[in-house]
Amino acid sequence: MTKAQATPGYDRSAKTLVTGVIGADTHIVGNRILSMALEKEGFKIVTLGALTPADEFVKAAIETAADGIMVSSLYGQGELDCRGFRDLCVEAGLEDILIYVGGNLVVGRQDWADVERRFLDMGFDRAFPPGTRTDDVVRALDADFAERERRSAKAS
Amino acid sequence: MTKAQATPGYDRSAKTLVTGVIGADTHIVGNRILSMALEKEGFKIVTLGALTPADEFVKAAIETAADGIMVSSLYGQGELDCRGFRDLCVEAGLEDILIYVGGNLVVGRQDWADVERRFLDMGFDRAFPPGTRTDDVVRALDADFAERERRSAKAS
Amino acid sequence: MSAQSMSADQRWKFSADRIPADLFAELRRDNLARWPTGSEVDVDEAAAFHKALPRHKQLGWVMRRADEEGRCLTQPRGGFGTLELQLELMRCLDKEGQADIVPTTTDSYTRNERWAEAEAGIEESKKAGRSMLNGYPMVNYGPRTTRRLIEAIDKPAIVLSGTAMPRLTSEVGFAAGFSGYLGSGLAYTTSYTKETSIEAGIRNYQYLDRLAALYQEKGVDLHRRQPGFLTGTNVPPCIAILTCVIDALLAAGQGVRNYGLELAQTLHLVQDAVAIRACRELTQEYLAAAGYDDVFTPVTSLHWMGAWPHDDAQSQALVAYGGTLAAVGGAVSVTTKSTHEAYGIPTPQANAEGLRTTRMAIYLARHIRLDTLPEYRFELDLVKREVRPIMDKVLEMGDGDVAVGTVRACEAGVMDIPWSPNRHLKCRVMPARDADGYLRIFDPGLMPFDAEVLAVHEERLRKRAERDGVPYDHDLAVSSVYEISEPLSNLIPFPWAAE
Amino acid sequence: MSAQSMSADQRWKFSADRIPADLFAELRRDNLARWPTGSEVDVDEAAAFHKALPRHKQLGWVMRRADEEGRCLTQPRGGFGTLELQLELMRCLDKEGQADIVPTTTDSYTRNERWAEAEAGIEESKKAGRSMLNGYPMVNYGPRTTRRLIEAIDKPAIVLSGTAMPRLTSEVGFAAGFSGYLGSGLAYTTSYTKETSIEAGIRNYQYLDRLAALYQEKGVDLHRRQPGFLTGTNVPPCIAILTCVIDALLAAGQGVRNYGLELAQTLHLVQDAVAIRACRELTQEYLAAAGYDDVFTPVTSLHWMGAWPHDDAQSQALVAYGGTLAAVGGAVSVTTKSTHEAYGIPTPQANAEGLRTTRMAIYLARHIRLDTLPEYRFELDLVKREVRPIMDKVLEMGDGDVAVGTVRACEAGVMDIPWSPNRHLKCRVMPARDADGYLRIFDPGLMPFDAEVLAVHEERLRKRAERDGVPYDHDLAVSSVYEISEPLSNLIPFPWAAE
Ligand code: B12
Ligand code: B12
Repeated sequence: MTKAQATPGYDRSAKTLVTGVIGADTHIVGNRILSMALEKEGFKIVTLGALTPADEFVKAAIETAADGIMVSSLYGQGELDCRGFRDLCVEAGLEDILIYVGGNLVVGRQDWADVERRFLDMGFDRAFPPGTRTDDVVRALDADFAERERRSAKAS
Repeated sequence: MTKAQATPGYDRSAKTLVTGVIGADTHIVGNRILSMALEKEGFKIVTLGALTPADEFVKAAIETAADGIMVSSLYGQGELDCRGFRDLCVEAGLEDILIYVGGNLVVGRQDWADVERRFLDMGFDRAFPPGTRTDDVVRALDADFAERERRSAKAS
Repeated sequence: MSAQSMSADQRWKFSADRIPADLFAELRRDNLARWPTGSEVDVDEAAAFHKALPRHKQLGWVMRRADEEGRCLTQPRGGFGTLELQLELMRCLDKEGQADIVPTTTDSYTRNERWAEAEAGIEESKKAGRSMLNGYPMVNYGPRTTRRLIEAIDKPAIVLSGTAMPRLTSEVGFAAGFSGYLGSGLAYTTSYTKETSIEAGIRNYQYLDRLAALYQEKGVDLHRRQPGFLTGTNVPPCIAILTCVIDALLAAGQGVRNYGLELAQTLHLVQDAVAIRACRELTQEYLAAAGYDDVFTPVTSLHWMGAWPHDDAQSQALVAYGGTLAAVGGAVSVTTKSTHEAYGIPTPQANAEGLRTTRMAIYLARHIRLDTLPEYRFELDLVKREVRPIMDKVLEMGDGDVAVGTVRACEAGVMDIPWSPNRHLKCRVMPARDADGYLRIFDPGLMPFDAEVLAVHEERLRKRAERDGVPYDHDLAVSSVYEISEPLSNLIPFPWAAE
Repeated sequence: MSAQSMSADQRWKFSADRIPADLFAELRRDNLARWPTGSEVDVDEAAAFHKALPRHKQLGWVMRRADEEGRCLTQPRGGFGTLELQLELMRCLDKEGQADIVPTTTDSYTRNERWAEAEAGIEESKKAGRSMLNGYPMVNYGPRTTRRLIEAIDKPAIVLSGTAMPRLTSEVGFAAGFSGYLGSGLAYTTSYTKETSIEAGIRNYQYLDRLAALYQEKGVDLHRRQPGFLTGTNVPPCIAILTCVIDALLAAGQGVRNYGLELAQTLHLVQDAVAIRACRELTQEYLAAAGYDDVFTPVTSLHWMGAWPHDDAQSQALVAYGGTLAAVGGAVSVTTKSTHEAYGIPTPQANAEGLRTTRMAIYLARHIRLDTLPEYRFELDLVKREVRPIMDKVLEMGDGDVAVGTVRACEAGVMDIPWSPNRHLKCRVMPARDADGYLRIFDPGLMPFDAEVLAVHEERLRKRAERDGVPYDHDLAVSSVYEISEPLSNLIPFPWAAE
């Protein structure tokens, strides 16, 4: 495994991420490994584990003033479970929270570009295909958080 | 293996068939098994073996007053080797001789309907795909010889 | 739920004992009332239907016969969200796949008894023209409609429903004519639930086992089966076998006499062969000790249950080897996967191909047996030494009652399962692959393994850490989760390439 | 051909002795004059080119290193009719297939020294936009152009040219930078020719081996290799091993020191593992007896060489098992096939997939060894008892000269090969598969096997005839030719289906 960048250009330890597996999905292994890896890389992690309803993600994010939500869905019903997830966040006042989704998001082997578009249309900031390694996730978080810092620095 | 028809409606022992593998092709196994099977079913068989040039088939057919020629080609270069085979027969005065070709007739995995058409266009009476079993060959010979007997009975 | 139902459940004292007939009748009435299709269930009518099926469509008979004849049957998994898609799938698996046993996997809403959501999923699937559910919503369709699946095939059929809540699905499945049913109290509760207690899960499967026994009383030899794969993630044979023994004892307690044991492949030819034999022997050993000498316990081997590679060619090797391992190990059946495994639920065609590849692999290896290999004998002895102290402790903790003992052992970490989502387990045991390709225990958690046995595991794992030049730590376990899914260029690169 | 050439050939007395340097120089001059590209060959320049290659592109070094490190390398076959297609193929096999050794198969005209026809085939292929030749016409392109193939890949390359007439192709191949060359006098003459005498075939390969030795003198450790597959049709290990021993003795006589031995898989896990070990041990035994103690003889295992099934899924199992068998047997390399085998020459992509499936299978089985299995030890002893009496007789018939002895033994039927097209063999020996999946000898023809040994073969084959309910006759052999290519519905049907 290649190490993720060491100096991301922002303070990882100031970022809180909520992780969990959405819906009636019990696939915990990848989510747990991801949580462990993100923690090791310096993020604050709030783990909700398997079988987590969408609203519990949002509740936990509010309670912990989280900066991002990492939604796993492996079992194929993610397309049903994730509908309206961004709306839930917005309704709860989390307009700007970073939301990622990853795993085996749909039923069967479908064209990834197509699947990705569907999930971005649902309001996820990024969607990750099956087989994604934790380093790539860290790199994406670094890019997005650094970009946000720059933007808010400019804005202020 | 299902047995070929027992009473073909003509006398198999009156039919002589020349068998061989055309060109620089050494694949003898299938041709030998085919020859053995045809012999067992009652045909007279003249075996030329592997590595047989096209003109040797024709020569043997004339010498033995054969009723048919069974050309095997497995190694992929059959398309080159079999060009003009019917013409050779015609030139030698064997206008009506039955000629079959079988094996892996072309290089690579190609659409069989397409391959078959190419070999029929070359003047073969029938072409057989890879995996052909001897019973199917006997059935085809029976059909063709019986049909010829009927035709010549009508003609006379 | 009515007050009546609460009280039948409440009056049912938790133990390994057989549920009394009258109490069971009450439990069934309450259960069947939970969804409209429950009213279609009529056990007598269903038993008559089963008995009218030709023997080769009755999985109980087929498993016994395969075992007698030394065969290794093939079975895929598979379920789609509508009856039409499911019919097509099962016909394809039967004909194109030449499956000996045809499955119906239920969707995850059904497994969680969220039938209203499943109903919506059916509608969505019909609209979308593709399956939006990851399985067949059996309860929603109900037994009468579902029977069309049984009629569409010429093989026995099995319900696959990974859940701790099988009460209604099993009623519907058996009534529809399914003669096999996969699932068990300890295994599925620990693999498929987060909050459900081990007690609740065991109870639910006691219900199902008691139901199977009811059919048995009526002369129908249904095949119940235990899913030894658990979390599918590097579960070492000893832990899978412990689960098999426990769940088999629980099932036997309810009167089940035809009980299959599943084992996920470790992908080690010797370890898997040993595991298959040890599983059956140990289960019979503990059944006999508990006074059951007539339970038929054939072993089913499962294609690799961990993460698969994202390369069809690599996956083909896993599929084929899955047949080899099952055949060499003498499994009575093998449950197959396909080259689509890493991506998503396979198409019927990919599924059928996986079956045929496996079948050919079985044909090729059907004569091979390794029982006389010294390494085999060493491992057979080792795995028995792993299982017995823990199993004995489980029974001891329940004062001889395996149901009670299991709950207590899980709480205490005496019985533990790696990578489980369930909160009622310690989930501290941690497996990893050793230098010779065996799955070993890196961290036993609180499981009371023999010190000598653990020393063997540690020695082998240290050998691997040394060979790989990595520290002897928890990462051995994490990298073992990824291992089989790694691209070949990581697994065996051309060794001497230019820099 | 000039009178001069006739006379060099005539002055070359047939024996196992090394060709004297001056005579060999004359032979070479005559040989290179047979086609224009021969003039491009310059051994000193070529030797310098070889030595300048990185070690990992030199097959001699790579085979030695793989053997030391206990690796099993992968190699496909493959050749197309034009340079452009061949470049693309080799790049694909190197990169997409992750082949450790990259091949160039020549076309059948080239193999039969019909270079004019090959020239026409190149033109036809260019016109048709697809390959009309079944391989790469190496002599027509010549060494200079062909060197582009070597430069296009980052692996060692081997020439595959199934022929009894390799003189010019080997000159061109080595000069182009190929560091491996497959083929041998006894094996290829009996598998690829009808009229060619065994003597002529042996001579031609003595030339090639002497050429390899010339490079060795110049410090280039080329890998020569013997193709033990023969007719690819159920060749039992003893016969393949006999051929390996004979051809290895002939090569050693010419000065070859890096000589691979190939063995076609029987598809029996134990028989193949035994064969791989026995082949190397017996070859070393006879080499040592002949005074050669420094010949490196790694064994290569070949994916099933008989007829393949017409179903990709079934073929996948053969491909994967091919990797398993090679790894378990401890072969130093494995030569792969693809799911297209039954149909025709595979596409580069199908070929690459076959390589990756095999590679994964090797990874999975790399730890497995069966040497301590009693069945293995029985078979190892048996195969040695099969080989020794015949090999000793061959040497005796030549009064110690293996070249002469081989020719006489073939004439007499003492050395025999099943299903050969060659007229200088008796071709009476006839193999068949037994009840346990071993290839056995149904009819020994005139081969002087021990009576006790033959009794074992007969007993096993009678067991099969009994099991299958067929007579104990020649059809056992014919049905064994078809067996592996049969559809699954013939091999293992669902056993209890409705009528
Ligand atoms: C192990 C496994 C199981 C185990 C799960 C054990 C557990 N408690 O976790 C068991 C056996 C219990 C199981 C059950 C089921 N499974 Co399952 N399972 C797998 C399998 C083989 C491996 C998953 C895994 O652990 N991978 C290893 C980890 C490390 O990788 P990962 O999970 O992909 O996570 C990584 C990345 O995806 C990424 N990632 C994950 N989440 C997120 C989130 C974000 C935000 C980001 C950025 C990245 C990210 O990072 C992780 C670390 O690298 C996969 C197939 C495969 N991949 O080979 C099927 C698979 C996921 N399962 C599948 C199915 C259908 C099921 C069942 C419904 C079916 C059944 N027949 O029983 C049930 C589900 C029940 C339920 N209610 O959820 C399907 C999903 C189908 C689809 N999407 O079309 C798959 C793809 C298999 C298949 N082809 O059919 N399964
Ligand atoms: C065994 C074999 C060999 C053996 C042959 C031994 C021998 N002396 O016979 C060996 C190893 C020597 C060999 C060599 C080569 N082979 Co080869 N070989 C095969 C293989 C694996 C099986 C053939 C066989 O014996 N089948 C069993 C018999 C019973 O079946 P059959 O031959 O098909 O015959 C039956 C039917 O086709 C039919 N039939 C046959 N002839 C006829 C004729 C008529 C008129 C009719 C009606 C029916 C009919 O009836 C027969 C009985 O049922 C096939 C692939 C396969 N099929 O799996 C490749 C194959 C034929 N070989 C092939 C090639 C390329 C070669 C080589 C050029 C390559 C090489 N790399 O060395 C050389 C050829 C050299 C040469 N000059 O000919 C290719 C042909 C490619 C193509 N057409 O595109 C194949 C398809 C493999 C592949 N996919 O690459 N081969």
